Amino acid sequence: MIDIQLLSTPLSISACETFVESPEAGGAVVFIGTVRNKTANKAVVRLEFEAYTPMAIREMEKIAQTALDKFAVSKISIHHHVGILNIGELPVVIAVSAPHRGAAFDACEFCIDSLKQTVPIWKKEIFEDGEVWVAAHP
Amino acid sequence: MIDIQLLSTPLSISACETFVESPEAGGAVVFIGTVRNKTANKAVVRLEFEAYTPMAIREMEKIAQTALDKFAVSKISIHHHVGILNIGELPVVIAVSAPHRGAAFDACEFCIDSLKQTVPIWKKEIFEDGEVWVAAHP
Amino acid sequence: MTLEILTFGIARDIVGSTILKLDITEGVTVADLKKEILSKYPRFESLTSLMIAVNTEYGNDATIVKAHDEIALIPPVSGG
Amino acid sequence: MTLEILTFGIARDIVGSTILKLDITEGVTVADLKKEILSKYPRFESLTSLMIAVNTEYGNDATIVKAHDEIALIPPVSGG
Repeated sequence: MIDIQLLSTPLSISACETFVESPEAGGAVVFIGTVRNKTANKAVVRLEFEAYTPMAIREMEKIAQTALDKFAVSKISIHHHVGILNIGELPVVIAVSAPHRGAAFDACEFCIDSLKQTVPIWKKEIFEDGEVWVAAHP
Repeated sequence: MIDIQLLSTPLSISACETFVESPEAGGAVVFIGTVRNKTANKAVVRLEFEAYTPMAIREMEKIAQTALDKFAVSKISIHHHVGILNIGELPVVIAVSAPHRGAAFDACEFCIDSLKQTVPIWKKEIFEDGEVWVAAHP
Repeated sequence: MTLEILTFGIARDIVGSTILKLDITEGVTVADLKKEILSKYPRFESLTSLMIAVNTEYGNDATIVKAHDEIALIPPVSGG
Repeated sequence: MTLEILTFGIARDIVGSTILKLDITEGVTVADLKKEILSKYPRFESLTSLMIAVNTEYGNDATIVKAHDEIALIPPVSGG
């Protein structure tokens, strides 16, 4: 079972955790992305996330489905934020439950690694003296 | 920074998550153990956890300290329950934050794997027709 | 035919608009489209990558672009 | 001297008490203690493992047990 959401409201960690609860699960692994206060020692003021919404949702669904096929996991919840975020706020939360914990760790890491590679979401870092689209240039 | 607790009250996932929050962390990984409804296809009614308290706390502190030394992580919170637990309730919650997510995944998995190997806590599974100390016999 | 290509992130900054209108001949491929865009906007050459999505799926070089397809320029993604 | 050894989990069930009192001579090692306990309670042989903690640390075979040490029997752990 899969729960994918692209939200402009603050993410709820417990919403993801609650979705993956299951009597057959022995555990859940949760990844909580947070906005760091600096990149390469430069102070970050805030971040702005934008998404190509229908494709972003579709790509996140594909990732979750691939994880379900590849690992022995029960449920997956992926919530991603769009819009402005300040230091310490949450761009992404991923929760995965499984009968055995090893699969939950592997699947959760697979989901966040894949999300960063394929999901059409873009992050702009705003500094005191400028801004940059992350990862745009080599 | 380390937060170790052995509690007879219900565990709070968000207490662990809040402890590991840090402006320098790019993410946190949380492991949530839950009581499964069966073991080897036998229905579990409830679990009872007991601990050798001072040593259990000491061993959990050692594990967290080893994880801090071994992985590039920022903060670690380990909360373990003692007493009776029903299906779906939480025996253990472990949260680890890190500047980079790979270290948080590795350290969190290291902590739960080590905890299950060395921390003097014992779990009794109660079935309809009997009970068993988990892992006591080969 | 005229394609209305969606732009996001740095691609929108380079094009200067949320939609890039492009006159192309029927039956061009994603590779043709990319070539056309790169020649019109050489700044795309400086990016780490540039993908083209066709109907919300990543297109490959051989994918044929049709008149009513939803086309989008996908610069390097950075979610999470 | 008389040791008062703490018992937990299945070790408490085998001993039948939360404290196992054992008369030993000063200067015995953890290995000696384990041998003594196994001979008194052969059911411990059936366990996956049996460790002895000395002052809340796992003792090894050579660890010397002194009169006021806090000693505990640690059957296979199963936390988490």
